[in-house]
Formats: sequence, structure tokens, C-alpha cells
Amino acid sequence: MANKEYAFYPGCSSQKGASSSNYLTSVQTMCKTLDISLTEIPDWNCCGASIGYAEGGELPRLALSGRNLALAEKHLPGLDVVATCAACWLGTREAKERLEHSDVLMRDTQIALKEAGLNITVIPEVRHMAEVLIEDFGYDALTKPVVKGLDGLKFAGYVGCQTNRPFGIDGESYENPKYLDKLVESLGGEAVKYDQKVTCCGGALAFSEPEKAHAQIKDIVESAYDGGADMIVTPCPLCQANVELYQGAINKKYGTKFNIPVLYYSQLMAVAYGSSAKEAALNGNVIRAKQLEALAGK
Amino acid sequence: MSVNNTEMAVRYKNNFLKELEDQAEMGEWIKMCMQCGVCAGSCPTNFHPGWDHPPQEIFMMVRAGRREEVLTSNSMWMCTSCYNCYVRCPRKLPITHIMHGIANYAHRLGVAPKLQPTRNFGKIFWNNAAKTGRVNEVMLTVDLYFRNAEGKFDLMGGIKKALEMQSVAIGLVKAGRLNPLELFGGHKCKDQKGLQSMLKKARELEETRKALKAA
Amino acid sequence: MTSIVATNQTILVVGGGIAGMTAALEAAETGKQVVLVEKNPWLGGRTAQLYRYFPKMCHPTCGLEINLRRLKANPRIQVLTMAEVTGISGEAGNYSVNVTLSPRYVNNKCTACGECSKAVNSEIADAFNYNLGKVKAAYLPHDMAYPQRYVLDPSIIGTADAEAAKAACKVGAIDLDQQTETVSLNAGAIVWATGFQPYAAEKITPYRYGEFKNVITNVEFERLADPHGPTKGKILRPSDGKEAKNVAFIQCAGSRDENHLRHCSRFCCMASLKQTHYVQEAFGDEGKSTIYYIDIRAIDRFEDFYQKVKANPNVAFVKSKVARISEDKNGDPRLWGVNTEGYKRYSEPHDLVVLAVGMEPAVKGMAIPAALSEGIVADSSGFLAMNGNTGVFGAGCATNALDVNRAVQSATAAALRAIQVVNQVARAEN
Amino acid sequence: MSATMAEKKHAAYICSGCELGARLDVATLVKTATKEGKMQLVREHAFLCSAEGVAMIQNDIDNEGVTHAAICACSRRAKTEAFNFPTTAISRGNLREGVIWVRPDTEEARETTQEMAEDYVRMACAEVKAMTVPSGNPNVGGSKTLLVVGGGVSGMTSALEAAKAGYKVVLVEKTGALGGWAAQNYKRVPTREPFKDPEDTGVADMVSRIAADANITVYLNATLTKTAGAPGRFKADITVESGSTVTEDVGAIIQASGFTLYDANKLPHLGYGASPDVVDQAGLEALAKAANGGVIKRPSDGKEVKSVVFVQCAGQRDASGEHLEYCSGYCCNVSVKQAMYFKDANPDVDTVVLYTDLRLPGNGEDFYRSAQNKGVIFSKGVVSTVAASGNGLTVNFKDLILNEDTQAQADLVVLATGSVPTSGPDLDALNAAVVASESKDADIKAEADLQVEKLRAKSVLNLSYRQGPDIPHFKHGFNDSHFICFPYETRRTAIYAAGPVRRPMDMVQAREDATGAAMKAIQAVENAGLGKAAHPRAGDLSFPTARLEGCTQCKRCTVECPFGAIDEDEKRFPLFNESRCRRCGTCMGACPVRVISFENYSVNTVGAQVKAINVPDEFENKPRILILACENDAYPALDMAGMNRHDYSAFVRVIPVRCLGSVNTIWITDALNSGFDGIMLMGCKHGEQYQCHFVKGSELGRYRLSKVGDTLKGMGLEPERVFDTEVAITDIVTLPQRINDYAAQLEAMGPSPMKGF
Repeated sequence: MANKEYAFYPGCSSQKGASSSNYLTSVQTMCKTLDISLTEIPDWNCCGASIGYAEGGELPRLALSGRNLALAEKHLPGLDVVATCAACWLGTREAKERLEHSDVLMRDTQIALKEAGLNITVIPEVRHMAEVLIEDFGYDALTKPVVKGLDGLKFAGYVGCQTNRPFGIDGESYENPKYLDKLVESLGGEAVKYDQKVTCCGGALAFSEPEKAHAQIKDIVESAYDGGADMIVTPCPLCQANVELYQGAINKKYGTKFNIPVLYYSQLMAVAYGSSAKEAALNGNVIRAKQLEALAGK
Repeated sequence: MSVNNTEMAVRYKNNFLKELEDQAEMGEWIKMCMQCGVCAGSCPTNFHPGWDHPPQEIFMMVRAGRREEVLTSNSMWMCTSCYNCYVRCPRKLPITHIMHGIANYAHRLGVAPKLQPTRNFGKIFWNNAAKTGRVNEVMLTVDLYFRNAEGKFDLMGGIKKALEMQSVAIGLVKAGRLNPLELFGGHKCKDQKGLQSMLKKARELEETRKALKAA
Repeated sequence: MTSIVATNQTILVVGGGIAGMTAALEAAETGKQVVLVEKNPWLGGRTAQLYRYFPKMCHPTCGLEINLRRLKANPRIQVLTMAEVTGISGEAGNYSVNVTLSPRYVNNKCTACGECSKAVNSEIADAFNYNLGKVKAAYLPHDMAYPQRYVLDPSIIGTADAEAAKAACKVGAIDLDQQTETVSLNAGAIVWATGFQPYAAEKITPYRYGEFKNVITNVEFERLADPHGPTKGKILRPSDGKEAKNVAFIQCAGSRDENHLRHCSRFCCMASLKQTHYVQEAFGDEGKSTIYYIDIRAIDRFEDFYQKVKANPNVAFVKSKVARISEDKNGDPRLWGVNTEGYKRYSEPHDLVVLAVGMEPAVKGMAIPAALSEGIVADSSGFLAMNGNTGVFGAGCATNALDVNRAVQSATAAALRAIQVVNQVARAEN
Repeated sequence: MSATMAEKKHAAYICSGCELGARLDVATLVKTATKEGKMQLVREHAFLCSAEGVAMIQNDIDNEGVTHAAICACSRRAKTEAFNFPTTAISRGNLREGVIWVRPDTEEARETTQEMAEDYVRMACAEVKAMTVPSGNPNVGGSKTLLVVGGGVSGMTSALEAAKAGYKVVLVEKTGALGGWAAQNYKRVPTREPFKDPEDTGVADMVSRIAADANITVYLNATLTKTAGAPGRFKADITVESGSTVTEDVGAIIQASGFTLYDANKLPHLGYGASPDVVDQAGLEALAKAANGGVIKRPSDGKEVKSVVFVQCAGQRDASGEHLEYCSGYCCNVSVKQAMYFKDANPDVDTVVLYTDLRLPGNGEDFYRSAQNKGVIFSKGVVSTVAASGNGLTVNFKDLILNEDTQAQADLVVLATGSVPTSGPDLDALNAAVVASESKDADIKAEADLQVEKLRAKSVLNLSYRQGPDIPHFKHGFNDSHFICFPYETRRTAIYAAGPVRRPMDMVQAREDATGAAMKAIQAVENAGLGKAAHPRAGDLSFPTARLEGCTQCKRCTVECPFGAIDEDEKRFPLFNESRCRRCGTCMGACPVRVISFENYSVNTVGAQVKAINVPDEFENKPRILILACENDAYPALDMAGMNRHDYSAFVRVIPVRCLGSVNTIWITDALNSGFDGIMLMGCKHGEQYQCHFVKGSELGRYRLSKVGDTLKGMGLEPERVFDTEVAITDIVTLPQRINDYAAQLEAMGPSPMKGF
């Protein structure tokens, strides 16, 4: 019997061979240590993401999230749904709220779900993994398993947008959320002070209008360096990808020399909990986190 | 500026406001804006060039009945979904969603800017995800790079863009975060039938609901 | 034991700010018995903490002096300071009220000679100056504090400092054995004039109050401008003591905002317009002010004042709710937003930012005793609203967001409503 | 009980507490009081304000027959609860805040500090000997009835609230019905939660409550044709339509004469007059009343209004000075309400409100939100013109948000024109016309007579006061008070303005204001009945008396009294109406023959102090400077300088005065004659932003004293010997500096040539 059980919604980018597959790997490692059992929602589908608005429209997007919720309720009754991807979490939680607040939308969504042989009775809680760690475990409990403290390592806790707004973690401010810093500190690392903590990485515009996204990513990386950070840590796959992958392009365009690793909190935790570099999926980083790899190798 | 009278006739009337209330997601909130401008200043893309109108100005234009300008504007397409406007609005308007809603409506009407890249990407993304129920990142990239704004296959353009992104792609493949094999099908939902008919039904319902309101 | 003479023809006034003092004085000067209860060790409330009033730019202490003289000359008013109402029962014409008095550790023998203060070493935050400075733990809250008696801060009781203070007092005014006591008294009618508190600026997270030193509130700015404030009237910014010659005023800081206060606090526009005069007064043409606003609410004849400020080339107006504040390396707060008149983006550094925080009724969240809630209810903003027949009447900023002038009118009206009740009692008893 | 000469007994009490004993030679002070102060009884006490000290004084009063006591200890502002002997004449020698706290505790300072203290003892003794305990104004009136002028919401509220407190009320309304502006309204702006919808005006309810109230007498179609007398004994002639006149005895008056809308005919550019479909807010209320909840039809052709535009600030907030300069405050709320008339009847009506600043304070924000929710469109725009176009109207305006000149079409346009007070004639204009009407030039006279007639016709109160028939205007013709802390203090005692006549206001404010005015009026009749003064010297029992045998009928007192308290009797002597008097002493200061005095404040009480001060013949280290300081601001400032231990010259001697206006030039000439080297006059700011608690007192005093220049010349003295300085109560740091600078300046000028004469 595991310490804690959840209905797990990994999301498209976490799948094998996808852009944040290393996120999933490190989460699984982290969960092993914390004795968290994640049961994947059977046959889950894409959340539609924010960018889905253009073609998707309101009801089809609600139907997508509705389907995931219905599946969770059907196969994993009584379990909270936990997402690791910020967009998945936000999209699904928004769907929950809209359905619970509008009879019309609920009725129409149910009609659509019927086509897939599903229906909703009680919508489960929809939570982000970071939320679960902080609220169901707490920083002290997260410190306990630490065997390799991240002493002397400096991290810029990059919270970004969608794990922070509009819902965010309870009790945190939108402008200066502290949970990621506290998480880093509970692993023995140092959280640097810098002012782009919640700046948007450009989101989907990184694909459609790269120059706009790059300008923002530049600000973020620059201020992380100014803050004296060795690495950036984030809870969001899109933030991770955008901030990590375009540093080269930005260097070309702005003549900067960016080369800062961007990791997931789960990777930090895996290493601190004594897992190997592989288990922490450090090999999944395009910009390698040498200091962490060294620590993991010890 | 001079405006012809037929357009003038509908200036500062409820028509367009009403239209968006019925047709655009969260459109019923537009009238509640008090023109403080906190959304405009909160938008990350506001401080980039090439942005026509911030949300607050769009909302004022809606009230002023400037239908064409609003629907053909690129402004809504600038949204990164960062939700800064949403959480700061003193009137609690869900601005992010309103902008998405207006964009989607303009897109449905087919009047949104043709070459707007985010409109294009949004379309590609949805179709990609809706096709199998799960995003196929490789196909997403291919569609993005090898199709021009009209959606036609464009080899040369694609190769050019691909070359620009080459290093990124190689890095990802090395890191095991990009799997070229997905070109030939990748992750998908098992219950394809259920999924597709669900989406079809949802689309139908939405269209009828909106048509009814328009009537 | 404090003894209070009160009957069911007595009017109890809760709150000794300008509204409470006015209600008490107007009633007493009409021949009524009044008990005035104030939780601070001094009377005058928030107006006493203002440097100047709009629109006259005159000094609140000038009116306070007159009110204190009226009070000293009037035997019908009993003043209880450091006192709070802790219980009310009964009905109109016959209330019984519990008042809890905190120890001042200084009795009425005090001559305000100041020897105790000299003798004490430890310092405490200067509450009168919104904690912008420090005072000795044996202190006279301010020059016009009434009662004109020193106060010993509880933090030094039981320490050598307290003993030193006691030893230094030649008239035996220091009584370290004073305890908290609760007295009960009768009242025929009650005027509830507990005033307002400035909205907690740290809740407006985009403005980073409490994180950025050079972001302060309008009430704090009053103390900076006051010659008797912590900076002796010099407008110096907190981070580095540099002269703040380029000051930004952010209107509706908390007000007109459903995330904070849903109402308009009315006085803040005029307060900021007034405060641009402080900048001008301090630095002449080198002093620049910028007011970021949604609507300038300079109502009725205050419009004249607005027009004069508008005509001042050193004051700029930007129609914009500031989106957020960042901090430059030199400590300058940088304001980000859009001037909505024709969509103009800005990212402006200033020496100092003053948040025009709005009013939150002090009664908000305070449990209104059952006996009161019969006759008085809180509206959606927490202001007191009358509700049918009652012997309890709100006055001043406990009832609405009011400027001083309107608060005094409200208090004068409340005094009459209270008199109506006690006169009825008197008629019944004769 | 007033003491007659026979039973007078003078005592002095000298405190040695608060370091006084250590810093001063108290034994010598006792001698000074005995020998020079001529006190029959002098006592020293180590802690005079203690229970024992106070008991000692009380015992002397009770058993030693002490009637006059000079208490030489701390400032008159300190320890008032201890030194409170109501039946005894009391003076306070300020040895603490006024002497030892403003002097350094050094050996070299000791002598001059002691001299200072001795003078203050002499002064306290001299003052108290010249005082008697005031016995109260004998000429009191007994009427406790209130007269309310105006039967709108304000007047009705005052009447009902006063009646509820048990007072009789006479309510005079010039039209045939009660209700005023509110009665013309279909509904009113919401006054309570949830502030979402217009609510019933409540007029009918008020009218019926008034009808049912035995305490209230109502006169309709009636005007006030003459108001004579004074607080507590006014005689009000009320003339009704028929022409018959009733005289009512009343004790106080509330002027709630209301307002009229600014005349929209002055706004032709906004289409008023050109099209019947351009209306003001009253016009729209009439249309709404006619529709009574149904669709509103436009005047021109009765067609249902499908679109309406509201133009805010029409003829208001006008910097050009052509129209109203002020904002009327309520119009935004009213337009929101009126837009709802349309939306509530038919949500499809297009309603646009064009504003520059929306002004909906307090919970008005909820009302605003509610209107938006109902689909009312608000646009920040400045309207240039409104023109008839085809079958409708075109409103041309600049949209400030979209930054373009544009236009909107409408079936109906509503102009929010704001309010103009019905506040009677401008007294300055009237008095000027009266003067002109005495001209020899027939044309000028004729012109002036016409003007006088025209202005008098506007009178609301028709007071038979020498200074004019109404309350002086404040700004923009409103009968407001200038004071922020004391909003009800008009310049006519026991006459209070209430409602929109004093400043533009909405109904909620008007009701609050009218209730407050009723409070003040009740207070006024109660105090008038006891012969007590009204604010700011509330409760003061002293009152001015004149030795008419010495009066030269110069009229200065009657002209200068800031409160119009003094008329002229048939023999053209000043006729004091004590209960109109506010006890500032301006008449006393103005009187060239010094026949006016108060029992406890007179030419003598101050003059005796001036004479009591020891002015050494030698100048070296012993110059003398007299300070006459306003007791309301300057004196407290000096006290607080002492509390903060800000030193100032040992050569000054401070005498508090009720107001600079009460300073009689004789004090100046006496002081100069007795060899003072300089005199500082400390009074409050005057002019438009005056801070004088007696309104005109400091200004009149300054004007009067600016004339002493000639006297100085006559005496061969430099003009700098008299220095007038404006003081605010906060000048705690700067005032001592100013004193020292002046002392240095005199030092440089050298001694007064009058010394030793």
C-alpha cells in the first residue's frame, strides 16, 4: 500500500520520445522515493492546450478535458487527478470549474461524452504535481529523503505562467511565488533572487512568432545569470523547452553566450534523493547540467 | 479621420457587443470593462512591436461598433496565455479567454488575418491533437515548417526553416526527446471511434447553439 | 478602578477620531452626558496623522486644538483612552456596555515633564508615524496628544527600564502595577465612529509594497512631509535617504478593484492631488509628480483644486492603472503600463512611488455585537448601514468612504440621532 | 456668581514642580507676586496640579474668600482638568512651556530666565485683577422652535429629525407642495445594498410623516419677508400667497433653499433649444415619470426612444469661466440611473454615457457595474456639438480612448447640466450697490437703486441685519462653510445652510447634511437660552458690553463684526445682539475709543499686562519684545516649541489674544511708549485660504494694525518695531527661529528711543 495514490495525467509531451519525456522519467524516480503511486488515466487524451482555442472552440475543448475526467472517475474513482504539465493541469482544472459553474455547458458536454460511452457524475480534484508535493507532503517531508544535498548549487526558480496564474499554489502571490525556491532550499540548494521569475516564456508563440518569444526568453535567462544562478529549475514542460532550446538562437541573434541548464524540480529531487543521473533523466537535457551529473555520479 | 455614414450608423450601438456576447466565448464580459488599462500593461507582448490593440482598447472598439477592425485585428492572436491580465483585472474579467473567444470567432467567420502565424499554428496544433487524441510532435513540426500559411505543402520553405532549427532538432534527438519515427504514426488514443464522434457531436452542438443565438 | 458616571440618558461614543470627537462634542455642547471611548492612548485619530488638509492646505492640528479646547472646557464628556468596547447588551434607550481598559502605567498625576522618557533606554516602533521611526518606550505619542500624559510600552514592564522610568518620575505618576480592567456602564444611545484603516498595500502584489523599499503608501507619505515626522519633513526615500524629487502616485491602489476593495474610497484622488503640493513645496520646480489614474474624482468644489494642480507644469497625469512595478538596480521603482488615452506604452522609473491606498472600514471583520446587529448591518464593503429602529448609529468613515469634511457632517448627524433616543428616554422618565 | 469690588480677594499660586524650583528662584517670584503683583495671598507649592495642590486652592476659595487667582505654573493649555475653578477668576502664568522650557539650563541664562519668569508672574497678577467671572448674557431668548426654509428633501429631513428630537419646527416652502427637486424625479439613486437599481424617491413618505407630525407647522406658497432678532429670539415674518403675513418666534434657522439646474439654454452648441429631443436631467425625469416604467417616448414626435446619449459635465467643470467651474458631484450617478430607466424598460435601447471622469464615489461603483451589466455603454469622450440630423440627433465628440473624432446617432440626448444654488444675493455686490445708491450722480443712483432692488429680490432670509439680508456666500455662490473640521460654521450665528445650497450634493448627502444642520440648530437654541457662546468659543459666558456714553458712533464695530452681530439702534449707537456674538473681540479691537469690553477679556486685561512688564531702561542685554499671539494657533505653537525644548530669546513676553482681530492699537502704542523695542503680532493666515477661526478676524486685525506705521512715525520710531507674522499651529520649529531673527534685527537697530521716558 503506497503512501499516496493519484490518478495520473502525464500529457502528450511526457510520452516516450516526446519533448518532456525526461520530465516523466524523473517524476517516476522521485515518486518511487516518496512512495507515491501514480496510476495513469486509461486512454487519456490531449487537453487541447491553451492554443487550442483557435480551431477547437469552447465545447470540443471541454469535451476533451471532460473525457479525461470521466475516464478518471470511471476507472480510478475517488482519486485526485494529478498532472505534471502546467498546460494539462490548467486546461483540465479550468474545464472542471466551467462545467461545475454552467449547467448548459455541462449538459452539452455530457451529450458529447455519451458518444464515447462516458459521463460525468462527480468531477475529481485536478492538481499539479508541485501542488501535491507541497500540500500533501510539505517541505520537511520532502527534505527527509535527501541523501545528496544540493549544497553550493545556485538555482533560479523559474515559475513561469500556468502553474502560477490564474490558479497557482495556495497562499502564493502571482508576482513572487516562493514555492519553487522553498523546494530548492529543502533540497539543500540555494534559490537566487532574480526578477523574471514569473515572466512568460512566450508559450506557443515560440513556434509561431519565435522572435517575440526569444526576446522574453532572453530577459529570463539574462536575469537568471545576473542573479548568479548555475541552473534554472521549472515545473512546466513548455517553459523548460522554450528556455532551454532557444538559447543558441538567442546567442546568434543577440550575441549573448547563454548556456545555462534548465531542469525540472523532479530532476533535482531525484538527484538529491540519491538516484543516478540516468534515473534523474539528466541525459534528457540538451544543455547538460554537469554539476548535477557530477553530484549524481558521486 | 472620416468614416462613411453607413458605418457611422452602427457606431456606439449595442449590435456588435451583443453579437460577441452570443458568438464569442466569454463575450458577455466585454461590457464590464472600465478602461483602466491594467491588462494592456500586463501583457508581455504589449512591449513588443507590431501589436495593434491591447485588450482594453479592443473592448472599447467593440462598444464603438468597429466590427471589421476588431475581427481582422491581429491583436487577439498575440496572446501567450500567460494570464497576467486575467489575474490583475479589477473587474475580474477573464480577459485571456475573452481574447481567445474573439479570435476563435474571427477565425470561424474566416475574417481573421490570413497570414497570422499563431492562427496558423493554432489550427495545425488542434488538428494534430484531434486527429488521434494525442499530439504528434514530429508531425506538428513538419506541418508547421513544411506548410505555408494557406496550408499548402512548401518543401523549400520547409527545408529552410528546418535548417534554421537543425541544431535544436539534433539536440532533442540526442536527448531522446524527439523521435523521427513518429513521422510514421506515433502515440494515439485507443478509442478512436468514441473520441472522434465525441468531438463531432461537440462541434455540432456548439454550432447549433451559436446559430440559434444569431437567429 | 476607573469610575464612570453614566445612565441610560448617556451617549456612548466609540472612537476618538475626528468623527467620534465631533459627535461627542456636539452632543455635550447640547447638554448631554457623553462617554468617549478611544483605543489609542490619545485622541484625534487618523486626521491627527495628516500633515495638511485638502483643499485648503491647512493643518489638521489647528482644528484638533479647537476640538481639544472644547473638550477640556466641557465637564459633560468623560474620555476613556486605551479603551475598547468588549460587550454590548440591551436595547435602544437602555444599553449596558463593557469597556476594557489597557494599562498606560501612568496615572493622572503625570505632568508630561518628560523625565521618564529620558530615563528609559529601549525604543519601540513609532506608531504615530506609521512605524517609519522609533520612539522611547516611555513616550508622549505626539505633541498634541490628549490626555497630555506619557505612556509606558508594555514591552518594558518588568524590566530595569520600567524601574528607571518610575524612579525618574518625581510626582509618582508611574504605576507599574496597573492591570487591564473591564468596566461596565449604561448608555441610552451609542455612536459607532471607529473610522477606517488604510488598505493593506502588501495585498496588491504587483506593486511589491513591503518588498521594494521605495514603494510607500499615501498615509506614510503624509508623515514624510510633516516637519514633525520621522524625516523632519524632508521627502527622503526609504531605501537610501535620497531626496525623492520624482514621485509617482498610483490611484485606486486597492480601491475600485474586486480583488481588493469593491468601492471607491473617494478621498484618495484629492489626497494625491494635495500631496503633489508637498513635492512642489519641498523641491520647487525640481519636484516632479506623476499621477496614474482611472478617473480623477475631484468632486464638487474640489474641482477648483484639481484644475490648479493640472495647471502646474510639474505635475503630469496618466490615465492608466499601473500594471506592475519592477525595481531598477539603483533602487528606482519602475512603473509598467499603458496610457489608455490613445494607447501609449510606458516603462517609467521614479524616485519614489506613493500608493494611494483606499479605506477599509475599521469595523470590517470586527464582530458586531448582537445588540448592534439588530439595528446596524455591514454592507458589501463592510461599512455600517442603518437598519430600522435602533439606538446605535454609525458615524464618519465607519459608515462610508468619506473625506474629513463629510465625516464631520456624518458625525454631527449621528449626534442628533443619538440625542433623539436619549431625549425619548428623558421624556418617558419625566 | 459675579464678584463685586467689595468682596474681591486676589491670590497667587506659584508652582515649583517640573524643575521650576530648580531652574527659578521661586522665593523671589513669591516676593514679586506679593509686592509688585499686590496679591493678598501668595502660596508656593511643589506640585500644584496634584490633588493636594488643587485642594489647597479650593480651600482658599471656600474658606479664605479668594475670588481671583493667578496660577503661575504651566501653560493655560496644560492641566486644565486640575486647575478648574468655575466660580473664580483665573489667570495662568506660563512659567514652564513659556519660560524654562524655551531657555537653556545654563548659568549665563539663569538671570534672564528669572527676569522672564518674574514678568510672567507680574502679568498673571495684573491680568487677573482686571478680570471678573462672566455671568452670562442676560439678553437671552426663550424660543426653541426651529425655522426651516425650503421644503425639499433637505428641508423636510431637517424638520423631521428635529421634530423627532422633540423640537417644534416651522417649515416654509415657496411652492405649493413639499418635495423640491426629488419630487420631480421618477426614482432616485439607490441608497443601500445592493446599490444595483433605482429606488423610490421616498418623497411621498416624508410628506405624509410631516403632515402627521404635531411638532411641524408647514407654510406652503410662503416666503420669508423679514427676519429680525437673534438666536433664541428671532422674529420671522412669513408671507403667504394671499399676502397675509404671520410672525413666528423661532430660535434658530436652517436654510435649505436648494438649487436649480444650470440653464441649458446657455448651451446651444449642445443642441438645447434647437431640438426638443435634447433635454436636461429634469426633462428626462419628466419623460420617465410620464412613461412610468413603460418605454420612454421622445418629445418631438412621441416615437419610442431607441437610442439615447448622455452628455456629462454639460456646462460644468468649465475652465473658460463662461459656464460652471465646479463639478456638481451627483450628475454621474443620475445619468447612470436615467440610463437604467431605458434599459429596465427595454434592454435593446442603446444607451451611451459620454464622460471625461466618471465620478461615482463609495458604493456608486456598484451602481456603475450594475449599469454596465445592463448594457449601458460608457465612453470617455468630450462632446463638441449636438446637431439635428434627419430624423434624429448626431453627437459629435472625441473618443479619448480610441483617440479619434467621431460621432454617435441618437433619438434623444440628455445634458447633465449640474446645479446652481438658491443662496440669495452676493452681499458684497449688494453692499457695493447700496453705497453707490447714495451717490449724488442721478444716473449712478438710479442704476444702483435698480441693482439693489434686483439683488434684494433674490433674498431668501431677508434678515434685518446691518450687514445684509442673507448669509455671505463662500465660493461659486454657495453658502458653504470654509472650514474642513467645522463644516457648519456659517458667518451668521444659529443660521445653518443645509443641502445643495451649501455645496453640490446628492440626496444621500443632503439628508446627512440636513440632519447635521438640525443638530447644530438645536444646539444653538439650547445655548442661546443659557446665554452661552456658539463655536468656536462654545460655552463661553462672556459677552461684549459698551460704555455708550463714550461712543463716537464711528460704526467700526458694526462694520467689522465678522458675524454681523451688531446693528444700530434708532439713536445710531451700536446695538449688540449678544447671542449672535462669537466672542472674538474684533469689535473691541476696532473701537478707537475703547468702550467695548468683555468681563474676562478687555482692553484692560491685556493693557494691564503690558504695563506690568518690567522694561529696563538700559538696552544692553535687556531689550524687550512684546508678542501678541493668537490663542488658537500661535500660542499652541509656542507651547509646543517649549515641549520640544526649542529655545528662543529671553527678551520676549507673550500675551495670548482671542484673535488678532481683537488687538486694539492702544496696546501697541502703550507698549512702545513704555520702551518696548519691538512688537510681534502673531495671527492666522488670511485671504482666500484663511485659517482664522473667526473668518475675518485676523484679516481685519492686520488691516487695522498696518496703520500703526503713522503712529510709529509720529513717535519717531522705525516701522520694523512692529512686525506682523503669519503663524500656523505647526510652525513649532520655525517660530522660535523667527523670534530669534527678529530679536537679532532689533539688537542691530539699537534701543527704542522711547526707553526711559
